[in-house]
Amino acid sequence: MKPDTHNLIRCATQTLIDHVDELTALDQAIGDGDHGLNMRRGALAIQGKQGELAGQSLNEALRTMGMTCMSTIGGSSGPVFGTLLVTLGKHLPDPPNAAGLAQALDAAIQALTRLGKAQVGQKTLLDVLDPVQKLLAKGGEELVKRVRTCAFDAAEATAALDAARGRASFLGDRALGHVDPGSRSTALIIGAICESLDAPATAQPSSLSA
Amino acid sequence: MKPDTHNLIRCATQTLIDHVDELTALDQAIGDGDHGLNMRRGALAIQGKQGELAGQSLNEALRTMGMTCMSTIGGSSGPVFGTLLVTLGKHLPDPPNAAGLAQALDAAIQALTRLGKAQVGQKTLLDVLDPVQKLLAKGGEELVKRVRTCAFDAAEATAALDAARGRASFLGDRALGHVDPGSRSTALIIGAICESLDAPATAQPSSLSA
Amino acid sequence: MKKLINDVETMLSESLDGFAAAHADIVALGEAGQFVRRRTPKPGKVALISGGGSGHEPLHTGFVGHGMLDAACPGQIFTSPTPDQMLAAAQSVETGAGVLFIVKNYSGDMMNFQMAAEMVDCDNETVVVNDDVAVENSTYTTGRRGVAGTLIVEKILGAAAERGDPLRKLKQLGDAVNKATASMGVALTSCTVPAAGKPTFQIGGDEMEMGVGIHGEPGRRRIKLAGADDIAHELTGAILKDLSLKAGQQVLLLVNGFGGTPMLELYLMVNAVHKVLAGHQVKVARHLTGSYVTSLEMAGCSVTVSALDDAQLALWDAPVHTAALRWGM
Amino acid sequence: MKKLINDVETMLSESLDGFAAAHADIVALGEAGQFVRRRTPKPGKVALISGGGSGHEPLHTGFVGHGMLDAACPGQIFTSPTPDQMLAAAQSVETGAGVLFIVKNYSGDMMNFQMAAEMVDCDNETVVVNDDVAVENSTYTTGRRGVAGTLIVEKILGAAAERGDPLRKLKQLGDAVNKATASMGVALTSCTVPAAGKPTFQIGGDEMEMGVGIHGEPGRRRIKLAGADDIAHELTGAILKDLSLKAGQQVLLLVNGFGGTPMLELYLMVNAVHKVLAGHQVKVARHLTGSYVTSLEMAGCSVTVSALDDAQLALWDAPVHTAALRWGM
Ligand SMILES: Nc1ncnc2c1ncn2[C@@H]1O[C@H](COP(=O)(O)OP(=O)(O)O)[C@@H](O)[C@H]1O
Ligand SMILES: Nc1ncnc2c1ncn2[C@@H]1O[C@H](COP(=O)(O)OP(=O)(O)O)[C@@H](O)[C@H]1O
Ligand SMILES: [Mg+2]
Ligand SMILES: [Mg+2]
Ligand SMILES: [Mg+2]
Ligand SMILES: [Mg+2]
Repeated sequence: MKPDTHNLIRCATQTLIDHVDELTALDQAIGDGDHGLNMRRGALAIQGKQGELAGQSLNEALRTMGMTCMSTIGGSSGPVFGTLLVTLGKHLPDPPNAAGLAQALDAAIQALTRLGKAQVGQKTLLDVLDPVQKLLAKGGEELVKRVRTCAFDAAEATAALDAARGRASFLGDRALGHVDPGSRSTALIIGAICESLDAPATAQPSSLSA
Repeated sequence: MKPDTHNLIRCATQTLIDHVDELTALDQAIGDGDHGLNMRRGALAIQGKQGELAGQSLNEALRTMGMTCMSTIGGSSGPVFGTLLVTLGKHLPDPPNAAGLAQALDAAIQALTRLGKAQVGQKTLLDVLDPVQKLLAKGGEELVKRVRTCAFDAAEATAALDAARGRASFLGDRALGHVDPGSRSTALIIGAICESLDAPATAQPSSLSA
Repeated sequence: MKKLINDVETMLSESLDGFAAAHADIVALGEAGQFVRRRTPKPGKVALISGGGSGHEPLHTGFVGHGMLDAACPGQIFTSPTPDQMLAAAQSVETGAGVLFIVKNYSGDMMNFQMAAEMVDCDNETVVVNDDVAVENSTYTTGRRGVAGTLIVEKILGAAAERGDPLRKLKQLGDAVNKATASMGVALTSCTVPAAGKPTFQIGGDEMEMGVGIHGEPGRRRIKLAGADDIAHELTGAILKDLSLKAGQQVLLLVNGFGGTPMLELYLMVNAVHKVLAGHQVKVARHLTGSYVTSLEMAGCSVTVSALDDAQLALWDAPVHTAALRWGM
Repeated sequence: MKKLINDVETMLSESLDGFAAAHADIVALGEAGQFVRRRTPKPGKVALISGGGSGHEPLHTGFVGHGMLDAACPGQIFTSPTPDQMLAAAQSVETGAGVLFIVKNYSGDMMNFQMAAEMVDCDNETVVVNDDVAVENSTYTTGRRGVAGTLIVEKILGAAAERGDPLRKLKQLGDAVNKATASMGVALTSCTVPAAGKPTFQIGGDEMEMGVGIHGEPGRRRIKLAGADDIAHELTGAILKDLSLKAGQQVLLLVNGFGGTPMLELYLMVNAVHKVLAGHQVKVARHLTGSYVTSLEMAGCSVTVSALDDAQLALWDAPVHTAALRWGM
């Protein structure tokens, strides 16, 4: 695994740890309040495996991280983020590119739909993964920047999904305005990845593996 | 039973009912918070027996009221006020006078000491009954007025007993300043009796039995 | 947050250690606290394995023992356990007759147990409990939630497994009992997830959450605090509507506390529910009253009605010896 | 005040009705709810009668049945029952072998039971329970208070009465068990007496009441909220000091919730107390964990240690069938 991938993992996990209170609050609003802690537990478990990950290929590393999520997180997030990572690990070309990522994400979305029986539009992280996948499939200029914006916007947009139909529809007005916690986590991860991809590649590897 | 005795009972019970919140608060401060409700329950039970009481002599009526306290109040107040009334009923001359009341109260204090094993100075209603008994034994001018004042003052003075030795000594500073609930009840009863004894005897019986 | 704890990170394992110590005669703790299992498995019997997020004690660990569960997997507070835990539990208690998983219908539990079921290398079935009639879909389920009725499903399946019923028969029985069971709850106060440190929801001093979930998830609606009779009316009414019982039907009534409600109030609710049931000519053949399926220290209760036939009632009555339910032995 | 009630005036009788309905197989309610009695008295057996203020459920009504109490007299919330109630109960369950009254050491209970004892016209004795080591004298006792240890005295006496022990022998046994039993509790929140409508005491979000009584009466001191280990240390330390146990002594450990504390925390306390006891080479031979002697919905717990000999342990283990304690049958 390359040092910049190493850094990318550190950034993506660290952002979840840093946002634990926000994610908790989101899940308290419409759920059971454990999402922040779940994501932090998974993130810490992955960070604890950085030694092992360093010796693996990108695909192997994704699989390891997915299995780590499944065996340490529990809840919905464990199987969901676990399946996401494992499926990406299976389908991503190495080295990765936008088209390959789009294809792998498409496979992951299908795996998640089979696993959790949720559809796009039902206020889950699928509502972030789906538009991001479509954007990647189209490709174009400044893709990293646009993916980042798309992810955050899509997460925000889940707030409006309550009032419509879907798994949270019974909440009606009461859930209106509340962002789906898993969507927010997904946006944070994607955002962190995009930022570290956009960062000047000149940074010293030693400073990336803190 | 004479109509003015009837009125006296009504006033003494009503004042307890009217002070239920204050008595509750006193018992919450250093006890278990039920004293107000206990006294109200007993007072209501006695008021419910006014028909029966009307046909009884003063001594019989005191006994009836005492038995009513014992069988309806429970807690410490039930046996304590029950024994007080029953003993007074046994010893009071009919018609009553100050010296006779002093003797009867002395008997009651002794009965209470046997029953509850508390001594004067240990922050119970004995700390009101004792000075009142002594005042009555001495007799003199304006006795009713002085008894009333004595009862209220003695109840207030139980607040200071905490810091000294006695059954509540373990509370130390924390109970300092808190009046003993049973002492306050006793003062309220004595006060109501004194006031109705001092009231013009011209009031219509019909207006007394509301 | 006021709790009897040392550290939110270790609270679950400390509590499991205390549980295992207190009930060492009936249970043993799996490695790293992954599961609680029956001290001595019964060879040739279908292994019943349940589990779910912690914070609902005594569910499920308190129901491990003779005549009920063979193992229970405790997740983090309000978080489904992981497939690893279920696999380790199955390995520990399966004796050749297969495994029956009993799962409450939450997305997290469903997905984790589903993964375990795919990975486990012995014959297995899954009974899904979804007895909560409060809401058709909730934030974290597809379809109805599984709540206090889980206890009834676990007890009856436990008795049937104990007498030797085979896997498919147990699966059928579990589905039937689940179908005959309906629940609904009300919360007066919120619970506080220890690691979150503050209440899961805000609720006014004169409000209650009607139809609340056992994680403090929202229910049907937030309304003004009502009297026990009115509450019993709404809860029982919704249940009866769902079960559409015939007059004369015999039922098991479970009045369940959420953790912060004293027995005095639970028995008062029993009385209130009785009046409603009597009005519908429903006969309460069996009672269970207590805090069995809880939401940490939440105040409130749920009512569960289970329309059992005579054979199922006999299984309910069969001896059971667990930390939280014990009779006949 | 948030409670599942209709009306503070009727709450007690409604709750008793629910209790009697839920446990109709083992208990019957005396006229006007004056007492709860064992459904079928056992002729020739000493009748055990206890009672006290309500609000501590399942104490005492939950302990009526085979192998424990013959009758329990529920007073108003936190208020001793009246002598009338005890007399009516004695009349109902006494079968010729006399009556043993089991009384918690509070002035009110002592006086009311004393009056009943003087008025009852059969042979009788009284065992006074005063296991609370928190304070030597409290506002409403002379000497130590009777708290959760009452359960242990009632259970062991119940078993001895069931096998036919005569009155004086039971009196001796009761006094011995009481002497061997010590308790202390801590409150994190206050309870609210329904008719009073507001909390009995005010307590800061970061405070606890160390040595609290089971009516929310003040204890040793108000201190900063501490961790479970520190709490266990203080509670168990005071108990061990009082009992002055020898190394190797076997004990029964009761970790008792006050009504608003979930099992998760109680088992965590079991674990914490275990560590302290192990440090003193005290061996926990039996466990009981749960909310058995409560203070309405107060959060907190008490620890009780009872240094029982083998014969007393055998009586603890003897079959019991009551609403709240059941084993061996
Ligand atoms: N069936 C599902 N399919 C896809 N994602 C889901 C599903 N159920 C839940 N999620 C995601 O998981 C998040 C909740 O995760 P978390 O709170 O950690 O677990 P739980 O819901 O078990 O408490 C939701 O915000 C949502 O984005
Ligand atoms: N042993 C006793 N002797 C005399 N009076 C007592 C005794 N114990 C308590 N009292 C009185 O009873 C009052 C408390 O009554 P109450 O609160 O109704 O009963 P309880 O103490 O059982 O809750 C005290 O304030 C005190 O004046
Ligand atoms: Mg969640
Ligand atoms: Mg009181
Ligand atoms: Mg969860
Ligand atoms: Mg009292």
